[in-house]
Amino acid sequence: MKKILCLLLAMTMTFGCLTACGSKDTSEPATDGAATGGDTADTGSSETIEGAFKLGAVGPLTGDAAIYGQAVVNGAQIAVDEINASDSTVKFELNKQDDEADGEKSKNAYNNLMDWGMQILVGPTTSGAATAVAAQVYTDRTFMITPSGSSTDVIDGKDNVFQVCFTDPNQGTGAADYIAENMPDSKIAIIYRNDDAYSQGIRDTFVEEAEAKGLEVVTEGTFTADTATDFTVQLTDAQSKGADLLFLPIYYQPASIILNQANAMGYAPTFFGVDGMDGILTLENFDTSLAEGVMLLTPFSADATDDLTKNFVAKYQEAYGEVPNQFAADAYDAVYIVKAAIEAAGCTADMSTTDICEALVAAMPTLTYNGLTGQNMTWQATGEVSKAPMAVVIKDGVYTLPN
Amino acid sequence: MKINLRNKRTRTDFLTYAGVIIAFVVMTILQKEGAISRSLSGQLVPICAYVTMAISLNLTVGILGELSLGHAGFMSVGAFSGIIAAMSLQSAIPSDGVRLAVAMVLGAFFAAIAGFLVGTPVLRLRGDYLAIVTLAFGEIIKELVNCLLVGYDENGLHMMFNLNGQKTVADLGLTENGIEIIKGAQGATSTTTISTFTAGFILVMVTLIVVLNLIRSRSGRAIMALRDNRIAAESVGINITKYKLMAFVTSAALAGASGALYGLNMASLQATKFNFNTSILVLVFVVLGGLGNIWGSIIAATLLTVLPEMLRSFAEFRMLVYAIVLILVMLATNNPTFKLFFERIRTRFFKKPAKEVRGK
Amino acid sequence: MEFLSYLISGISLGSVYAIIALGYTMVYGIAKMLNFAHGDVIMVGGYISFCATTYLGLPAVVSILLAMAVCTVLGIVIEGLAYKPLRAAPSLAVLITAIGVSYLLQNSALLIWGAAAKSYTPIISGTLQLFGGKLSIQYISILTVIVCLVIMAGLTLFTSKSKMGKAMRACSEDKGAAQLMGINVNQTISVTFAIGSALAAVAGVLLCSYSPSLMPTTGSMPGIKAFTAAVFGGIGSIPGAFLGGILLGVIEALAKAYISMQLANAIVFAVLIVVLLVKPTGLLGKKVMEKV
Amino acid sequence: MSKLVSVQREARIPERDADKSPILECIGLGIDFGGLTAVDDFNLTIGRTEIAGLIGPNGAGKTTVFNLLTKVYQPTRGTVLLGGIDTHGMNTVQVNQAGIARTFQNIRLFSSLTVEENVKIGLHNQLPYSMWSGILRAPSYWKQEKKAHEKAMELLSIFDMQDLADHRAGSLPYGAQRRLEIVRALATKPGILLLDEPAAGMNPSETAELMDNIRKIRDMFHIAIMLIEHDMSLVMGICEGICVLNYGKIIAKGTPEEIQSNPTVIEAYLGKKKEA
Repeated sequence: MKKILCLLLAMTMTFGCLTACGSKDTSEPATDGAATGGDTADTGSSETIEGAFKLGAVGPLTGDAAIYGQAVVNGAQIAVDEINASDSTVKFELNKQDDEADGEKSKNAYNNLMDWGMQILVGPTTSGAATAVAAQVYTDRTFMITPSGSSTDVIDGKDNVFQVCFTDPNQGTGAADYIAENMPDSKIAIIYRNDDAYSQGIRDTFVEEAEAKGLEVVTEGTFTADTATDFTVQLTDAQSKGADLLFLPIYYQPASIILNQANAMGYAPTFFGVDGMDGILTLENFDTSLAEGVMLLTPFSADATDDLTKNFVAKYQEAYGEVPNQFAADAYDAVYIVKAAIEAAGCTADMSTTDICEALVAAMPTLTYNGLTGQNMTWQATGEVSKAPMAVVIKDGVYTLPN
Repeated sequence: MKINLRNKRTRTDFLTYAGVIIAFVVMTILQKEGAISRSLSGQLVPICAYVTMAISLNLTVGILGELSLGHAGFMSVGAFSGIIAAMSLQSAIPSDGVRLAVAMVLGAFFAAIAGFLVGTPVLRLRGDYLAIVTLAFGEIIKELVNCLLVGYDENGLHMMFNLNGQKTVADLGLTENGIEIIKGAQGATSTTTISTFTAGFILVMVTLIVVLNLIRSRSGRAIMALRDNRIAAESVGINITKYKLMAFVTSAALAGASGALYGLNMASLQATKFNFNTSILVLVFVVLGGLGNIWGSIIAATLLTVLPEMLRSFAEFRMLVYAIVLILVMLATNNPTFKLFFERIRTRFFKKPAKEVRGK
Repeated sequence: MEFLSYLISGISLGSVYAIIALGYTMVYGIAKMLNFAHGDVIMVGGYISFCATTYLGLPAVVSILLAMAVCTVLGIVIEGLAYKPLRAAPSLAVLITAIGVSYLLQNSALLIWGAAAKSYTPIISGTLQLFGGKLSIQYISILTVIVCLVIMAGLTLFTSKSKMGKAMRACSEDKGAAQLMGINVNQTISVTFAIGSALAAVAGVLLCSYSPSLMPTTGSMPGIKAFTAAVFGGIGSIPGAFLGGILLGVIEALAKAYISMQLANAIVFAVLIVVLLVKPTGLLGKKVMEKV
Repeated sequence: MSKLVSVQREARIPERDADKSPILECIGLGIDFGGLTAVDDFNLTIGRTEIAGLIGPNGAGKTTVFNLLTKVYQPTRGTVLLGGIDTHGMNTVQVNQAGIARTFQNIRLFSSLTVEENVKIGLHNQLPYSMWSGILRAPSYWKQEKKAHEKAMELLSIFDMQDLADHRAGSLPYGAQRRLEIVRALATKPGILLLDEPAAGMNPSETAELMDNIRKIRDMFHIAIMLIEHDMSLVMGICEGICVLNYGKIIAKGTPEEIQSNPTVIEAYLGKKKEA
């Protein structure tokens, strides 16, 4: 009994203490965008709008994968703020929840949002978590659109789950096709993360397609979250096998280490990444000369000169002090896609979650959407997006179209 | 067989059972009435799984007195073997409940085998060295499951070990009706979720019966004797290895059953879920609940599973608050000054000085 | 020649493990606690050095000194607030508190520096080319090994010659007896933490120079690996930590190169288990006999 | 071989069993720790119901002898016969089952368990029900546990400790802890009981009571008792044979009277103590 008493007392104490700290923090001007972004957003105007759709966003805001989750909720927040400030009849109220990129926590976050009265889910961010939630969403009949849950498992057999990003196989074949077309004689080495669904998924289809196209894969190197600090063995292996193209179906954070260590070894193949590589140029203090000549397939480029991208990047930088990556763009698009679907289906905010879901599911395949991450995006009834992947090459620290 | 409630231990056991049953009945009624939030009702099965984990780890850490930092490894073995069993028996056993039971038994069985394989050599080590080896074991299990490809079709179970990363599920050669159960790093992503709160409750009760009855039997006494004084235990003829192994394997088996329950509650599950952090999480339940204190484990596991959810209003400060709560609770329960402080509050408000047999 | 390259990779990585393990083993030897927050102090050291060079434009050496100073203070504060009150508590309570401190540091870093990874500029870059470029050794690896050896020699000298070092050894043998001999045990343990944390800062800088990416969770996995290395070499033993770290790195690199990259970590841990079964107190650990 | 087993003494206690063969025989027992010889050439024979004393200055190797007999240390050389059976290759558990029980110099109780549980752990090997019977609470569990309870109470009654049965062993006063250790050792049904300084920390009246109890135990259970003790009044009072150890070697053996008058012993040990 005594222990429980202590526990409760300690809890009360901390709660009191932290609420005090928390309120002090918010009253001060934000010094670090990323840190206080959530707070300022919470007190933003989006909460009190009458007749707004209740939108939930889920992603890892803490832990290893916080980079991606924070980008997603920030991107969604910008879209929501924009929409609410516009004269659109569709308004949103956004609630952002942390899932630590964990299936169990993600389901908790989803249930928490359902308690809040969420009508549409934008999320979860990571494939594993998205798959876990998707099954629940399917039985509950809630409309779900994941910005970045790219595994086919997320949408498989679930008619009310849609993706904004490419599916993993799509990226794998896309990359192999591109290489086959433009650099057919390359000796390819692959380094991928084999405890990550995203990375492994792309690698599997890449290898399959590469074989079909007659590409030569000379070696493959793998790593896990636990061995992601040192790539010299994989690089030495690739170098000694004479690989001149290094395919990296991984996220930009480990990729930046690979670029650094390859550079230190004096190994300079062509690096070829997929959408996870996007963001490498925005990495704080990253020596962009290391990324010179890196090619990647990405649906989004923060350096694009169209108005939509420029506007988004400017707003994001102002609010969060960082250049947005593809995750933020996907989430931004996701909110606008939801808006477009709502308008197409003629939903109103007083409809029930399941009614909205059925209406949106019917409306999605009829949509054509132009956004940050692609032109003329359309959806199949399965939930898969069809958009053209864009290959870019990094030159002088910016994305340019390859010649 | 009359229950002697005057015996303090029997009374505690009885109250533990009663508490769990009452909690189950109350939650079930509330759930039927729709009086509890989705957030809480969604956590009921994980809570049952964690409670089982905490009780079973308490058997190793609290009762046997050996620090284990790899308990999640056994949960992993149980979870994935349970998933394989449940998925491949879908047509053979149409009833979800029976299939879940079979999956949990198999999960327990395979985890017990893992426990035996690990325990036999490892239990010869002591203290922190044993702890690091259990940690190592947990990591090894994680990596092995990451390389596992399993599918099922009418020709039976297909299993493959992806040692060099070159193989995919396609290499399993499944027929068209085949189901991909575990896809290496992608994990189990097409699991049909069949776990229920009732099943979780039954598992917790079975765990309680196994652990409490074990503790109150000659085997349990032998295990506690090892913890209190290994040399004296040997001198009165207690076979150290046998009883260490008994506790360790039982603990692993229960963790396996808990893993099967947990795994069959998740549509998507990756081996990385059962990493060092999960082992530590369960260890925190055990230490906070009190070493050797079974009902303490139950309450700590429940509270600490719900706590992060209750902290959602703190947004990104959530895990920071969790960390601070954890430290403060450890200080509050273990520091003499704090203890005295709480004792005083207690005597002031409850006017009843603490009655405890104090050792020297 | 490839084998040599792999071996060099292994030694380079191993030296990073070794330098972290030195801090671990020192704190364990004296305070007899597994300080799971050690890895996160490393992360803090990395961030401080990063901020000093990137935002304040300070030279690398100054940034290291600054990181050491901040980490030393941090170490003393953590020890004083979280561990000292638990001196008499069971070791598991201290372990859990250390884990709490680890979460606290990680999440504070997340709030202060944000979730996005930061790219660390190595304190020295470049490669030593041998055999006409067939074999290359990064200067940072050479530096790490040298720093490691210097620290090891320094610590050995310190614990055997200086008054404080002798006090530390006394505390590690028997705290009660040390107290009776007039040694201020609390102060000695605080000093140990201070030294351990300063070492963590150095380790942070070297880790980030070797693997130049900084995130709030940067320290946790190397921390666990280094802990493994410390146990491997015999926890509490200073040369053991060095040996354990290097061996761990070499085994990891060779396992990756010749057995399976997938299972490199599993192989490292399997070797650890085998070593402990053969030598239950690690390679250079002291065998303690229980008095009956 | 020494004549510590004084077969003649048997006659003094006529109610003893007729088996005159020795319970314990040590032949050339010795152990080295590294280069250091802790015990060497230890020869000793103890009769079925004899009370024997092992004395010597601090550090003479007395406890080491006990540790050798109970296989806490495996002897480097020599043989220990227990009831005529060679204990070579046995471990602590096996020699206990073969009939040696002991207490410890620094008390080693299962201090978080109750007094009754401590005794029941001593009875462990006499309760033949399996783990599963225990978990499922099969009839054998109830039957055996009832028996264990009765037996434990009976054993505790030797020292009048029945009332303490539900107390935590660690919370008992020092003397009671020592007595509990003896009860626990007796519970394993030994043929010979080794007591390591049973009177340490006891006052004279407690010591006197202990002497009575040791005799009582011998007579009740018909076992041999070997004890290490510094309290000479106790040793001389109850031991029928005494063995004196110094620097790991036996320097004298014999009856209390012989030991008291042995010049070597007086010189090495007793001479100084006797004045006190």
